Amino acid sequence: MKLRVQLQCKNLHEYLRELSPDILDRLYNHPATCLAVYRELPSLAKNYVMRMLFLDHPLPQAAVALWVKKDSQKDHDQCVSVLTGLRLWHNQQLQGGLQGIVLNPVFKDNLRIALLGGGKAWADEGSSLGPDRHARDVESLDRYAMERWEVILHFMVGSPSAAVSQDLAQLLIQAGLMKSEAGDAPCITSAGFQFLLLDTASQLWYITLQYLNTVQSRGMDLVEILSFLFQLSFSTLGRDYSVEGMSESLQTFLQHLREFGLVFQRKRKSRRYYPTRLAITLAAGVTANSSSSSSSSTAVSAMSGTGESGFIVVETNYRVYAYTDSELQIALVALFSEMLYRLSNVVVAQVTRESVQQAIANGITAQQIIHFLRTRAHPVMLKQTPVLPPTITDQIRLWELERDRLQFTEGVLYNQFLSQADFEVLRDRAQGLGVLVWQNAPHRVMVVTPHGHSEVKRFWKRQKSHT
Amino acid sequence: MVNVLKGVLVECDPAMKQFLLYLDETSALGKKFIIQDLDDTHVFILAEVVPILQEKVGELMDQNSFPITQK
Amino acid sequence: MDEEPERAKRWEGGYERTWEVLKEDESGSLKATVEDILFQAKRKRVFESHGQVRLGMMRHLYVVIDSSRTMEDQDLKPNRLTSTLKLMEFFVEEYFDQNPISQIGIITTKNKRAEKLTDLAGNPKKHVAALKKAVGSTCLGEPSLYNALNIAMQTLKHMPGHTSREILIIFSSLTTCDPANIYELIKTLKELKIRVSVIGLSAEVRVCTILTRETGGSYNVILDESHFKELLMLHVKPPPASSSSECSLIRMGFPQHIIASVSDQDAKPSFSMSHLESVDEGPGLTLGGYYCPQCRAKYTELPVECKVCGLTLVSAPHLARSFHHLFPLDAFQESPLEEHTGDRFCQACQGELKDKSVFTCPACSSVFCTECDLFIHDTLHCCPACIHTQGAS
Amino acid sequence: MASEDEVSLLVIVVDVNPIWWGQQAQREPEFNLSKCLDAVMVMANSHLVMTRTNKLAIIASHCQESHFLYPNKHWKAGDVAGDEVSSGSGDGKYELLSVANDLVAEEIRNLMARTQVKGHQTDTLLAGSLAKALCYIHRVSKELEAGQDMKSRILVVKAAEDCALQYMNFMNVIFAAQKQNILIDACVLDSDSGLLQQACDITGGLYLKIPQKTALAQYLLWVFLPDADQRSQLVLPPSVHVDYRAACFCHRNLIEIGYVCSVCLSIFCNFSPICTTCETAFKIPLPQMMKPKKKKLKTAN
Repeated sequence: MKLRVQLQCKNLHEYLRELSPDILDRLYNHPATCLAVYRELPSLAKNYVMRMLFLDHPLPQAAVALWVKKDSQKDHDQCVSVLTGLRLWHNQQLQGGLQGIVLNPVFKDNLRIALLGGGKAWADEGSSLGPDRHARDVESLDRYAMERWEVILHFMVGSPSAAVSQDLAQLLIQAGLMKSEAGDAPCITSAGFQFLLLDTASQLWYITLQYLNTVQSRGMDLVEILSFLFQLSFSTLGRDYSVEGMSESLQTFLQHLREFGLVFQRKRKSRRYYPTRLAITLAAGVTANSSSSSSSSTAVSAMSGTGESGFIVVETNYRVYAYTDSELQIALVALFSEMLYRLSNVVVAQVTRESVQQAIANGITAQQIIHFLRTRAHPVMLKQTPVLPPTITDQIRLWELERDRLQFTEGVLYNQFLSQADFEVLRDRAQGLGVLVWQNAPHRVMVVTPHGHSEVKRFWKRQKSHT
Repeated sequence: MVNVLKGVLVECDPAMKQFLLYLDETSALGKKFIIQDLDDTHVFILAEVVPILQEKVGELMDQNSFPITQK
Repeated sequence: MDEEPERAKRWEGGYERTWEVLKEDESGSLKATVEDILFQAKRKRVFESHGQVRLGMMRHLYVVIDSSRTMEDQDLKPNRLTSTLKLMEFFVEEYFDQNPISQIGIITTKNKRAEKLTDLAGNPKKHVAALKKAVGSTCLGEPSLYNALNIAMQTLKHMPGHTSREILIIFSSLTTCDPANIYELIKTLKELKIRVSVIGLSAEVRVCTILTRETGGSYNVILDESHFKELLMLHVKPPPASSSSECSLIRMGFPQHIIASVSDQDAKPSFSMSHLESVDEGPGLTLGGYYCPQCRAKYTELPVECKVCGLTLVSAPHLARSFHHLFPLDAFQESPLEEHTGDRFCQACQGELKDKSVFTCPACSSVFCTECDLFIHDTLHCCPACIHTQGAS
Repeated sequence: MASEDEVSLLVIVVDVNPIWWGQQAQREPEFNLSKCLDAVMVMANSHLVMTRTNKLAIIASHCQESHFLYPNKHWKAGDVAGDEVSSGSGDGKYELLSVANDLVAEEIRNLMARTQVKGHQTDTLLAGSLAKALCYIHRVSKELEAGQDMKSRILVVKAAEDCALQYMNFMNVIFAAQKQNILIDACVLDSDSGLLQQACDITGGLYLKIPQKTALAQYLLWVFLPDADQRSQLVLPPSVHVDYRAACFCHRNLIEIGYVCSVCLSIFCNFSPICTTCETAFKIPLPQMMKPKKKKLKTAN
């Protein structure tokens, strides 16, 4: 049975929630992380934080509950769970015995610093080094970042010209985006295809997450790396920063970022570096969840300076016009469409049932195809609502559903019960264990999952011996 | 006494189920594969036929589709 | 009256060489001239300021919508009726936005009859609801200009002399079925100082030409949907008052809004007077409201004419909304950017001056960009720089 | 989570009337202009950090001019490092914010330095500042990228008294804002402002006269920071009772029943035969007792 591998991209909160409380608390020691975490909160929670930011005393829980109107209670509960989950909010006993709420003091102090100043500087400014003789302007940084990133993508689709370091190749394999048979050059997996269809910001965030997972095994400090990453994402484009005072492991990290195109450093030993737009939009990819359809196009439009602006026009007759000369982009379009013509600056392709089915067989979902088309839509397309013709998006989804006419679940069938009571006892037991897949009381039939089977069987044996 | 059988639970729309019953009756997959017909939308089948069954369904869909685009 | 007006028809005029406007530049591109034309279009003012002309600020307008068979034509999408009703909804909203103390009524004519869709009233909601409902109605037979005008006239002739009496006809048919001599009716309309304007959807019709000429209205035939909208919007602005119209001081009430808090023990919900007529508008019991200063009748919305004592109730902002018609902002002088010396930034939006022309306010000689010039004249109605000097003086 | 496609623009208009603030410094030395600006900057920073797409403008409303404190017209995002000698953060503050704050501080210093108070110019030119704010919002909305959409609001921090002379311009600004769907919020430090009450009521914004000036920053963060979407969820101060009575043109009295000129809509508290605004001579009125207008007309004919 072939299970489709769905590329899962966690957002920042999901990632942070899995960290241990100890690491979380240490993370909040840096204003940049506090700012990044704050920015990803639900908007209502942001207001909660702001309201409590300048209060030194805990607030009674009952008072906080009265902040929202009655019909928004659900949003309130959700905010509370997010804030508590991220350890931004502590419960504290008030003097009168009431339950009170107070902001995490470390978080509070550092967010205040980020907002109002104080504390020590985030990083050494390049200005301490004097003006750079080889200063870079914004355009050249954008160009550089895009080139670096495209090399990685080219490497994934196996362009012969693209070469990456051993480290990076290893990372791609670990991330499950590529696989390598012993000795062979690595080749792309179905997850890799899905990865290619994401927008740049999401791709970046996905890789970063994978990188973070390996941080500890590299002997680096996760907190240090994360703080630096967030600091980078809040820095100013076109400005140089100094590597002075960076630890050994941060220096290594910087070299990796250099390979991703997140920072520009003229030479390995240069004393200064420039963050690129990729680094700054990193935080934008955090919200753009791979599965959400309404996901932002701003992440892409923010990249417009890098020549990444929309270039695809989709017509209702299933034709796709891609105004690009990038081999990579053309290859991506070809993943789910049939190429018709190729001109110097444009390719014409046709979305057909076969081509979409082929893509789906490769593990790409309809949602991902639509997302790809949507985020790379030509500015002309962006002016209309909805951006993509509904006939096309609906049909792509229908083509996907076509494959899902049958749903298979492995299981073990129990039938021929002698009495309704017997059936009910066993069914309730299976339900209690959470292994019941399906049941039909009048016919006395039920299906349980294969791994639940042994437990249910044992229970049944015991049940029989009792009676 | 309770009877226990291993297999795969298939959930589908009633039309698809009729197609499965037809495949079973005509032994199009080389043998009978339905263990038990459960209800309108569920059947329980042999695990080993799943890949070939998917292929058959794909074929059926191919037969039933017509090109909506012209080149 | 029978004399043909001395007006050249379009087809009688010279041959218009529309393509000659377009000129290629050195590289053979049309881009520059096309952009120039677009720029001019942007600048085009639909409305030239009336200056010191007296305006009829309190208007009573009946809109007659032709619902005859011809409204089913599909030259406007999806058909003439739907398109017209859609535009009318927008028109009603705009009308009350610009003429807050005026009233409007809607009449439809089909199958040789005319009937009132809504009575003259000052609340846009009712009209919009009626228009929405009318979308589903069928178009039948021939319209009757006479009957429609007659119905409108019966009401309008009772309106006080200081208000304007207007009829706007949206006429799609090329024929009309009249029970009596329409020229007699036109004479009566003229005597009653009712101004009739017509927007034709098909072609010019002679009876309309005479009707509008005699009563002092305007007559236009649409070119396309956007032109239709433009013509309709011309009727949003208050027309100049005819010299013979009376002037008077009108007694008006400015009721305060009284909010009764729920915690207040004495507060009891009460019915609003405006709910007396319409039963279908849901429960009329509310806590607060506007109380007529003369008779203490309660209303939930303004403006309204008190049902008990007949006093017109308005709020001060309603009157203020009309002020910009009375004190229109002078047009700014256009001059090329090259001639402009001094700060290269728009005084209003702080943007860089990039367009070919800049605009100078004649009063305070501040410079503005094209976008701001349009925005200031269309929406803001006051010069952002002049306010600073006015307030200080 | 708020969609990233939506830009939220906040324009803060701060009343920096030098006369009022001069008096205030004597009345309550613990709350002066720089304290107020600090609070406004806290608010501004909080808005900017909310999301990446949030935009900000601050206008100082003076009694001689309206001055953009941020963004400066000569300053463009992106080339901060370029010409200015790094004003960047020497401390742990978010760089974007420290640049903005320094700019605001610099501009307000410039503005105050060139102030020459002349005796008769004592009113804050609030209507002018709002008009500029609207033009700015209009420009920003035109500059948006395709597919983006923008919500804007204006927050007025008001100190000095209303100026009756500005009434007409003020109303024009309010109606323009209403048409463009721009909220006007008002945070009033001293005496209630009838004009702002109307502005907030008509545009759907919040009006709050703060009871404690020193807590300005907290009031701003609690009440005015949430945008329109969140306001529908939060419990906020109730709308104020707005006085919509008109002031007559002759004595500036608030009246409940008055006479309105049919030509120019001037309001008078008593009947007079000639309109003082447009000099129209009126017909002699009929006794008001004959109430229905229709009858009135008939007798006139």
